[in-house]
Amino acid sequence: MSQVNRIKGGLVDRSKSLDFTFNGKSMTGYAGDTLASALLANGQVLVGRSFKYHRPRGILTAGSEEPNALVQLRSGAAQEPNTRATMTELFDGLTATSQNHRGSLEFDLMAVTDLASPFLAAGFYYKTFMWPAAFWEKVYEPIIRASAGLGRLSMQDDPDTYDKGFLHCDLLVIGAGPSGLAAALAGARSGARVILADEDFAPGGRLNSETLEVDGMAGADWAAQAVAELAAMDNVRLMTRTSVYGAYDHGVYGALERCTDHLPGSGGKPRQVLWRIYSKRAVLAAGATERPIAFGNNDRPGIMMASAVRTYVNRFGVAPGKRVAVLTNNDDGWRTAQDLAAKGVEIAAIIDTRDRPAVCDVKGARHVRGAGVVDTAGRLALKRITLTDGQMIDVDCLAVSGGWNPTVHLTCHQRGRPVWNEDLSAFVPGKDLPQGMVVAGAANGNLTLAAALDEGRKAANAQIKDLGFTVSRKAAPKAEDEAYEGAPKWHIPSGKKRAWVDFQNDVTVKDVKLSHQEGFRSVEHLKRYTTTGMATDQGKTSNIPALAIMAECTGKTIPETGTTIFRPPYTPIPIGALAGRARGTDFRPYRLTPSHEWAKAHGATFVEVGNWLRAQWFVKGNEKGWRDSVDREVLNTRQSVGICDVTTLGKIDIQGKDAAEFLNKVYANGFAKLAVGRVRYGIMLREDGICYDDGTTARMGENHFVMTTTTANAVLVFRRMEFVRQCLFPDMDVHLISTTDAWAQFAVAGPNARKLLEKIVDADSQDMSNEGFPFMACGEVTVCGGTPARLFRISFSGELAYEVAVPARYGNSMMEALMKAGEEFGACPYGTEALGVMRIEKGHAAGNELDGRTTAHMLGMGRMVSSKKDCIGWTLSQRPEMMREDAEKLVGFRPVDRSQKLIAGSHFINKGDEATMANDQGWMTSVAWSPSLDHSVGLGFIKSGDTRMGEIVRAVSPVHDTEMEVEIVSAHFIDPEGERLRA
Amino acid sequence: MPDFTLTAAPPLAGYDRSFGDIALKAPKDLAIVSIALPLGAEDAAKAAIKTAFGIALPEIGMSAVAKDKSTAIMRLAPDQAFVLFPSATPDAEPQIAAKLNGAAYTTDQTDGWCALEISGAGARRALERICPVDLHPDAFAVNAIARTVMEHMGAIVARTGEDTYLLLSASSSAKSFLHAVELSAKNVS
Amino acid sequence: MIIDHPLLGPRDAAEFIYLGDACLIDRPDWQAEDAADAYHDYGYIRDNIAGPMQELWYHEQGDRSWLVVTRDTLTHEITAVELARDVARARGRSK
Amino acid sequence: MRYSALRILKEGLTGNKGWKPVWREPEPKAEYDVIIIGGGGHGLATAYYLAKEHGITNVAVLEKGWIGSGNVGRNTTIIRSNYLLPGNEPFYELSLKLWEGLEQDFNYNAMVSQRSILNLLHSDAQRDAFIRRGNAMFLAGADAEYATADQLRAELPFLDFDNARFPIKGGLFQRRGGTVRHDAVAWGYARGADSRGVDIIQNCEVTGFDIENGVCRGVQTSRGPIRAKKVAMCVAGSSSRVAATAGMRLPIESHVLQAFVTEGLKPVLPGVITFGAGHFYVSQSDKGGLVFGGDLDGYNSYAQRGNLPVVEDVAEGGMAIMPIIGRARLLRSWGGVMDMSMDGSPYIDKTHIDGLYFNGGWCYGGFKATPGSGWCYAHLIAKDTPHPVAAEMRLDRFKRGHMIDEKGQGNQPNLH
Repeated sequence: MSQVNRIKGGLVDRSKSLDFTFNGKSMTGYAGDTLASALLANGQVLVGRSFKYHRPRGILTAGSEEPNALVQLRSGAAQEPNTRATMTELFDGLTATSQNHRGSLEFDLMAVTDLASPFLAAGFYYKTFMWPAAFWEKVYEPIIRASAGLGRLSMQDDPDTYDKGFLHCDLLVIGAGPSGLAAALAGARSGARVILADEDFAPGGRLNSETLEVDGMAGADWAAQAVAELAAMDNVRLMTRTSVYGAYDHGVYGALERCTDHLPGSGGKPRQVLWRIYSKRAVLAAGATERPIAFGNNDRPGIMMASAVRTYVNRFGVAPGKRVAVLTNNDDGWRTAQDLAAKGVEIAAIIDTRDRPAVCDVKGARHVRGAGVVDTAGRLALKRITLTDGQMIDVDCLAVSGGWNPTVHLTCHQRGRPVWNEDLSAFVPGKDLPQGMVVAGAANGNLTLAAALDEGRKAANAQIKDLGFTVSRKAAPKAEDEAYEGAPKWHIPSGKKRAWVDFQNDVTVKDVKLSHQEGFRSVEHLKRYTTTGMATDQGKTSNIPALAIMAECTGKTIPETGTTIFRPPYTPIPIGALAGRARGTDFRPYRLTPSHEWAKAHGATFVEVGNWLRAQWFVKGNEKGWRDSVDREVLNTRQSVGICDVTTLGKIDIQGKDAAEFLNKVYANGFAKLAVGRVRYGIMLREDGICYDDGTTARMGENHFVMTTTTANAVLVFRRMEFVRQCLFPDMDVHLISTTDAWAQFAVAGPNARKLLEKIVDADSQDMSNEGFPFMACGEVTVCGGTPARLFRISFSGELAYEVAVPARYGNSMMEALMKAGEEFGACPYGTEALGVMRIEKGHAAGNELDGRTTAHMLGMGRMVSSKKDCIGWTLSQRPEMMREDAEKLVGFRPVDRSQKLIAGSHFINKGDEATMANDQGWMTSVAWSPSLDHSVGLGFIKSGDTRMGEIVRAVSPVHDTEMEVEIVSAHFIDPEGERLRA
Repeated sequence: MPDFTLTAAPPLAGYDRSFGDIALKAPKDLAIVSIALPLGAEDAAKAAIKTAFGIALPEIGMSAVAKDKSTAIMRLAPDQAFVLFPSATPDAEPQIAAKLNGAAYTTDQTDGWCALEISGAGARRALERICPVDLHPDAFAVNAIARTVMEHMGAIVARTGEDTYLLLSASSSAKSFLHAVELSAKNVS
Repeated sequence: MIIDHPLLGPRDAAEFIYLGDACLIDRPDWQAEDAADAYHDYGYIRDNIAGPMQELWYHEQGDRSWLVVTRDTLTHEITAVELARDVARARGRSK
Repeated sequence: MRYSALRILKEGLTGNKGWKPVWREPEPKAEYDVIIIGGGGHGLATAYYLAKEHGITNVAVLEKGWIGSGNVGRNTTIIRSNYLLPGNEPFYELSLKLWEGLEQDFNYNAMVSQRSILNLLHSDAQRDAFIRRGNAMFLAGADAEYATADQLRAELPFLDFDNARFPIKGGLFQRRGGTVRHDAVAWGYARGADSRGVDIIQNCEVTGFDIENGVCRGVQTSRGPIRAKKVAMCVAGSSSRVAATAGMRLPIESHVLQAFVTEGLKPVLPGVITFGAGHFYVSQSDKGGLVFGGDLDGYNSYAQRGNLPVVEDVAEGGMAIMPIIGRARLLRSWGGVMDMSMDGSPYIDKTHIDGLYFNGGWCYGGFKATPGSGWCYAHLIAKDTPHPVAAEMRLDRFKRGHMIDEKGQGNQPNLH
């Protein structure tokens, strides 16, 4: 197809032809075209189908407010649904397809819904589809869902990458139309750091679409000159293809820069960048949006906004029709007629709803005063219009101007309410603007060029003056103030014909009236009941007309009827862009243990523990399943020695004259009297008396402690201790710093642990005998010939065990050294799984037990909570229901039939009771196969558990449809007297 | 001669790459020791710092660099500063403790951090992608520092030259941090 | 949101962790007669002010200061930012 | 007026002229048996069940703005009863059962769609906790189904199974969970209550309580005083502000929760899916938009709008589990003010003032509770004893030390 509608002029580059396809048809356009202008140039008037009635639709606008011309852009994984043709910059090889039809675009089978429209009025679905009840999910809903929706996701992973960034400026100017350019020039000339952002690829706004002059030159030329001046200044960042989509608190704006959407491919660079712009001040110069007028069958392809028609003619050199009529309620519509006539397009008629003389002469055009359009004809494209008096005019394009709405969206993002301006018949920004924002130009209701230029400059000057900059004295650009006058006309009574208010969601004047009739009269009820304004254009063209029609129904004024406000984003933003780089394995950073490389080389399977990757087990030889490896690691450790990287436990260095007293506050049990060179186990309560963490703290010196926390709570404990230090006891001399990553720490456990470490720890640095370094001792030592290290004699496994820490840079090497030293004992590395098995065998509580609801009383540690000192959580831990005799207590469980495997998450039910919530006795927290005992062992909480040793109860797991009998036993399955760890 | 010897393997050791006008490099043997000022004895601690390093403890958000450039002190919080200096041996903390002679609390932080120097005309353009702090020369002078968060990782950024920045982040996530900085450099070059 | 840190200047609130009403500084005396009631109110009852509220923020990705921020819960406008340590001392907290 | 397909046919053929207002617009009377403050989902449901189940019809629902303008009109429409604790699970299961029969009960299609809800899990500890929860659901008469990663891969192949930072290791389904057209719930209850004689009074703000000798006798409103034998607060989001006018301080903080919807898309998701290692949950509306949300903004606020970091956090969670949605565009975001209670569970209770009742603290889970809350609150108001399934939702539970803390986060509301 040739470019049948291409006319001369415009800002496109005719030397660069671009090939593209629409629904498989090959077409050609020029650099500087949008997909919409190129489609129009090629005579493609029909571009899509509406949401509900599948009505044929054409291009309505030339901007981001477009409700109709939504296409599937590109193909394969890069397919992008609901893409506005009006905002899509044409590139060579572009492919687009229309959406939301079954069969071809021209013969959409779903268009039968249009015939049934009398039965599909607003809210019809609330009144039916209820019988039989089971049919909703199975029958009605699938049909509704398949016909609803618009475009289609590819269902493949998004092939592109996205990035984010942070920008800072003194002045953010949103919109590079006349007022925005004037504002940016003023700001930039004063020396302020300015960001100028515009969603279009060509800055200039309406200047590119109009024939008005600035400073004696064509508006577009003046814009290009202004842009050139700005681009040359290093205090200015000019951002085209950038939509400022949200105004957030304290001058933070969200902006989306489309970096490669105008190119055939992204070339490995981020497709889009999501910017957070931190502005001291902002000028909103977002312009205005023309609004339609509702009349009979006003949705046919070929019926367009008058300003858009002007844009296509002036900017793109495309005539949307051969014979055009204009329907307007204001002076601006006449400009369309004038501009088209100047380009040689035939103007059949200018229908002004106002009964007034012609605004200007338009060659050959008939002026119809005080009239309107009541019907249109043409199945897939406009052929004819019918006027109020019944006369019919053959046209292929109708340009409609219902006046202008200032683009106030960003002024509402912090729930600011626009106010009604009677002169403009439009909402203009109210007083409650986001902090630091002023509005200029058309966005502020100043719809004429000279006023916009002037206000842009003044607004910027006022803003930067406030920031302490000296305002540039350069004069304002000069332009004529064109006439603008209008009289509101929201809809033209059109008998029984449907008149569209919301084009995409198929909401008509009748639907608004029905909404009123059924009591949905608040503007919010109107929106929700009819779905007006809920489409992808967020009501940019439909909200105000709908509100006006509701006002007519209620007999109230528009502001009395309500105000609609807008929420972010201004235009839709891809989820991929909002996520930025955070996807796949880059979702969150990885923390690696110091011996990660060693583990990788020695058969480790890794597991995510928070952000850490830890070795879960090490496969050796022909081990088939993880259980083989874990059983071996446990037995090897219990029989000889095992080594585990425990670096992930939080480590906090605590120093100060009041450090001991501080620990007394944060731990439930006493620490003040802990001797230097000794370690103590402690439990921490939240202020509400619940246990939230446990660990050991070593006293390295009089004023120096080293605390360990659980891996999961390291950050939280630090934060809470800082709270205690700064907010509760601000005069304590105590200082905290994390050393989690600084030290590589290894547990060396098992009967041969001492022998192994004697080979590692330098003999002259520590007496390693049981007397010289007993259970719960700690000290600074050196290892491997002088490397500084810390040694703790603590045990999680229940074995004779140590933890040895070296500076993290030596961690990998230390693992090698420990393994080498342990070779003669058959030392093995063990992972988190064996660690877990051994702690369950030993009856130590861990994360599954400390789930944020556990009291010390439940853990059997009630007596550890000292009542002799003020510690966080003591008072509230004493509340009656937390001290109940029959509270769930932590005990051990083993299956009566030893061959059975316990299930974590089972609930306990007394024998003979029904398995109901009322009979629930408790739950199994952790289970493991104990290779030491050769049967399954479990820990769990059960009511009065400490007094029920030996009792048999049922462990039920209806999720698995199973239950088994279990015996309540001590939680200490291994070495209950603790002889091994003191050996 | 001991039976076993340990070799140091800091996470980014030897890293050195360029992306267009951006150079990334992991500094060698950078030791870091934190200093905490004892409550009520801050003045004595400050005096001891002055004596020990020949430079005064800077204001929060700034670093002070010794005349011979060997030592820098970053003031991170009212009662906390980092001393950065070259040292290959794992005795950074005792070195500093000895100099301060008990006037402040010291903790070795060398192994807790990974360091990456980013420099070149495009350095700031790359950091714009991950660093929320305003690094414009008017807002972030040479020797300014800020502790912040980049791509979910805590980080310290210090402006050490006209277009040179030293970045510090946790050593356990060094690889992810490097990936974040590298990707920023790639994306803007 | 931007919190104008008294020592560091304006920083994105994303660097901070929020705790809640600054009344959490006023931890009751554990040995007082009415300690049980006082701790109940301290732990669980909130004014939940609709308007300017003093609240605790922790600069976790920064200098680790706890701050008392006066912020309007209706508009999010911030009118004062102080070091919590100073506020705590002013409210009589010590060791 | 009874709604039916036949009626639609009739009206369609006669220009839809016969449809009547869904509720009347009465002037307030001088006195009622019961005043319900708050015309949200819970308040309207309470009025409906007071009338229908207890025969108490001399009831007024006073609404400051338009009915359904609170959180019933701004949520992510999910229904489920997958709770853990005895204080919660039986209540939510009652609520889910009420959802199942709701549309036939009030003759309004609220599009209750039991499309299932799936909670993904990513660690062994999470699996243990989910099994415990699933079993608790069974003990309370609800349904739960554990699915392995392989089963999930077969059912939901578009999830990221191969390149995830936190691999999907399984999930817990509640097949009876799903979504409901949220606004329609308010309208359906309003219609049902109105038709039974309840006065629904919009644009009527309660400004104070008439409390005489410790007994509540009525309220002051923007449309004058109204007397009542019983006054029931039901204003989640504004609870502290309204209760303050009765001199009460509550265990509640107000926080903002944002929610998001994309442009309309052809069917993508079968049911509700929740990420277990980040903040993201999503479903698809009948109109085709992906409706999703995540965590609270995190600070006290009454502002009904959110900030950027949470938007990004939620999108990150989405891309982490389903990178097919990268090119779906976020169309609209909104923020609701949540009554965040101190343990994450709600309150349905009498107050220390005779004749004054309290319902609130629903955190971000109030929508699914709407029928159950109305049912139990009506029971409490009518009989002055708590309904058995809501017996633990008391205001004094913190004094006693009997918290209902599903998340185990303690007395910090923004963590629940």
